[in-house]
Amino acid sequence: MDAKLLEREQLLRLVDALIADCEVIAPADESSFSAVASAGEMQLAQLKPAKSPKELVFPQREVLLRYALAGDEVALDDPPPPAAVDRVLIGTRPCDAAAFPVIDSLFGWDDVDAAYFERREHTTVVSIACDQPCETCFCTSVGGSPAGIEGSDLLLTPLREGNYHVQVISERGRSLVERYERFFRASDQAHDRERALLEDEWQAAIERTVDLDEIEMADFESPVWETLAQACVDCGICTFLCPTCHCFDIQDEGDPNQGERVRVWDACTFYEYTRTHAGQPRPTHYRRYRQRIMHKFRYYPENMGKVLCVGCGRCIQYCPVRIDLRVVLEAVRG
Amino acid sequence: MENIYKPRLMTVEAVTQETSDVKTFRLAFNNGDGRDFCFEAGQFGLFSVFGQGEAPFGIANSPTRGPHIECSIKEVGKVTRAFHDLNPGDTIGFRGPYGRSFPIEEMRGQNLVFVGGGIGLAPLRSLLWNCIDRRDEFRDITLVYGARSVADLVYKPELEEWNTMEDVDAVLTVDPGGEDENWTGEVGFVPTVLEKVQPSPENTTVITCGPPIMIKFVLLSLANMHFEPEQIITTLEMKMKCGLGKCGRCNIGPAYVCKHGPVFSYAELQALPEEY
Amino acid sequence: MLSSNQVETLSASEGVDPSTWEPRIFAFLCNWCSYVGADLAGTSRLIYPATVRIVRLPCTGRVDPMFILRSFQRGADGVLVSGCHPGDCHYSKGNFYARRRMLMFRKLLAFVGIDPRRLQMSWVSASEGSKWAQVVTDVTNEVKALGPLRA
Amino acid sequence: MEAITENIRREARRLLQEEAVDVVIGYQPGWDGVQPVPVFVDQAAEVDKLVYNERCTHNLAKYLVGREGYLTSRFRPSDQIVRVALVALPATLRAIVALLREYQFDRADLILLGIVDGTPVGIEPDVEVGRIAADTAKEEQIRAQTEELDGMSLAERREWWREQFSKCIRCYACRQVCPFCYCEQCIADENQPQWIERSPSLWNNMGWNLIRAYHLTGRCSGCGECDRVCPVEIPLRLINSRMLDEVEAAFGFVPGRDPDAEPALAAFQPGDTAGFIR
Repeated sequence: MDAKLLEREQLLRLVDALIADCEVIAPADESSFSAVASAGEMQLAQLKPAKSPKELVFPQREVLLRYALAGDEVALDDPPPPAAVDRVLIGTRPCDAAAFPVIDSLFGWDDVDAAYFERREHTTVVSIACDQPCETCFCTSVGGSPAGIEGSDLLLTPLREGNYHVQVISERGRSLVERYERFFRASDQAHDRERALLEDEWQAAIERTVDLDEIEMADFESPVWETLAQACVDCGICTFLCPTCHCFDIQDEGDPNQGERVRVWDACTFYEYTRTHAGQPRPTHYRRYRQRIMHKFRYYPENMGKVLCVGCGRCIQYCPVRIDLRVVLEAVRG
Repeated sequence: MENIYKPRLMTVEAVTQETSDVKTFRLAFNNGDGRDFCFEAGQFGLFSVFGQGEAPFGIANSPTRGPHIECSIKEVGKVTRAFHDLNPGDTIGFRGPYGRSFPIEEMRGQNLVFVGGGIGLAPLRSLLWNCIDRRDEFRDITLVYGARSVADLVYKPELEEWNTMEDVDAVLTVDPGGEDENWTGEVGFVPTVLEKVQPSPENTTVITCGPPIMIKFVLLSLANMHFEPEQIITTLEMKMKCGLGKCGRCNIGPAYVCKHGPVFSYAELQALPEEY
Repeated sequence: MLSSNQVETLSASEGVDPSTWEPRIFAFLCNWCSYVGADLAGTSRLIYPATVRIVRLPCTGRVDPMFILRSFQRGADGVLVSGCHPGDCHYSKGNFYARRRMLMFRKLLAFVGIDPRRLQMSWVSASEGSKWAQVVTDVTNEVKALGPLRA
Repeated sequence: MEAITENIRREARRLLQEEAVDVVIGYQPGWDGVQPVPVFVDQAAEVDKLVYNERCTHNLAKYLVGREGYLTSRFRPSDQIVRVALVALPATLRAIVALLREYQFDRADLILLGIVDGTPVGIEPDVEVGRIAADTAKEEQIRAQTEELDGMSLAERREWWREQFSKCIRCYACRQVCPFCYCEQCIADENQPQWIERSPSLWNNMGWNLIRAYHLTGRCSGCGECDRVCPVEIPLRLINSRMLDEVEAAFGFVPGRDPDAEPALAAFQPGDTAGFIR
């Protein structure tokens, strides 16, 4: 994998150059990623906004189709395809970037979700390595790393003297570096070694780890679930902020004559999620919380071969009652 | 790439009122859209009334009696009520067929026992007519079907037809108190009547579908009659939204009911957590 | 009618031709008094702006602020709730509850920047056909001055 | 703070040992050892988990009500009475007064380990485990922000709130942490008719946030949890505290202050004036 070097000020100039050519999305405030009009608007020091970048490829509201009723004739037409314009997502952390390939396998499982992959193909992910992982991070426990390359097209690792070591990971990354050649300098052995040393150092900085071989089906019966999830208030924070949670609901919106069929995010922690007229298979909140954990660490690996979690820690940081996923995983496997 | 959530348009050809809250809809594809359409008994589809939403229903007719589609819908909620307001000529949407069908090939050469309850007869009806149209490939066919009352029995004309067929042994029942003066069938809950019929587990497959409470006791009766879990096939009713394994709703244990089901053997169900 | 400068401010900000633009007003009328009063206005051939879409409810006590929010979302520029005078309510206290609810809901709308004058209330008895016509005229003028809500 | 923690532990140990209660609901240190987490202690030996610090703000009354509430749970046989002891902050006490007035449970099922701050509240805790200073700083901050909003023109205020409500991701955390949101099925979850569509468009979000604020008018006890847990930091507390002031100004009613007073919007006076009715 060839590497480059990018000086600190050059990064800001590179971003301004990118903005001239295409849409650039970066952490804008503590809450979300959004398009920036100039490099100055980027909050790169911001470790992770509350909302993960998943909404760029899997928006919270997406029109699946439009319907119009004329008499008893019904006209269906597809929504306009998502903007086929290229865009650059810059400033994601390796854990958020690693989430994309994890959910790619679901959206491509047998039936391919066209709009999702349309957006994925037009998004270049330029991540920045985590030089100070926070208390709730546990990416190393799920096979990730503060300087992991999974899911990124380019990875910028901040070196000691302030420049960035740039790893070119994918074809999209290479074409970006070639197109904006003027901002980059060649890297050398010393920088490559420094990057590797820094990565080990940051990995060690994450003391709180969970040894995570998948949860066994037997753990489903563990009595610990009820006490662990007792405080859970069934809200949608841990699922909506999670970069890998992808459950959704399909609803028709509009009046009977014309409207849209939309896909909206949904959460397995909501009571209505599996409720039908015939019954509610998960009536109490510990059962719903258990489903969320079993799905991430047992069922998804069994179907997709990947753990449905990148260890970003948002579900721990933003949970209204501070339920800690790491404590749950350790307690369940006892 | 094709929009996997876009339904085909279908027109309501006929609506039959089966019971006070169950209607059967006969649907035909619009403008010849159904030429390449084929399905297998046990599969389901997402039926939609535009403006109200989508809901999953089993396809109730046999593939041998296509290419139209029939489905029986009980009025319980928003989409089902919208269906019950439809009249012949109205347009609906259909996505599918989805899911794994009944293992009809493995059933060849076996005795078949259909055990249905209430509207649970709909998916069984698809397989039953399918087997009747390939009658020589199966040994004895028995149907044990019951409902709360005579008025709650669905597909009454076909029940008569099956009753008169000599190569189908149909045993109809209504729950105690559900009979009326000219009811000639059995009176009793489906599991008890099943024990009276006492099918032998020798080279036999049981296909059952109905309310969860009925399934529970039917499984007990079958166990008393030494049926192995692999011999019992059922189809699950679970909330589904996409039918394509994406929306996560129908996930129980490692299985996605819309992809790995809705047809499961009881042995497969025993491996899943009790969440259905 | 509107003073000239109201018209300019209206069209300048809202991009609407004030002379032809008519506000859409959803009216929730109680079945026993105001609905009958409105009917009387009709049978008495009284002229009043045709800006009102009437929804008949058993009582103003049945008016749920959710109806009002939904009306604004579905294109209403103003909502009028009209029912029996205090003491005349067929269910004896529906209008008393409604009075408090609408008072509080207007405060909530005002706080989040929706002009409270878009939610109006009136007491119109079954015999006050002319008052109904007057109420609709006044409400129409007042909402027209506010311009479209543009939900 | 340590004295309060000791009091709570002593009372909890006594109540559990005497089997006067089945569970003590309180706070325990969370994953960072500071930010607390609600805890449900049912063994006398585990009372040392209980702790109190100024970051304990959860309104624990929420765990008494609703579908799985300790005192109203649908999943517990009705003949099985559960006696609960609750660590109750001033806002929690006010909430309990309002919930009693809404007949959610009986005072007898509840033992209140009260932490009071001198503001009048219409209930006597069974045991006063602590006295803290009223949180004037927070009140001041809210008053300042509300005044700033009042200073804006209507159009500016509309723009300001439209920007806030467009951030809402409809995770319903504000609803789920609130002791007053105990409805069997929330209006936001109904689909016949679908009053509030599920997608997070501006007007759907406004529909949700405004109907919630309205449903809390004259009930909200001002604990501020909805504001604290909102992941996109919508200042919900501003709306609730403004509606508290409006209700007090119009009807002289303050939720939680007088156990016998009827909730503002569940009662009326024939002589009420409204000033805007034609």
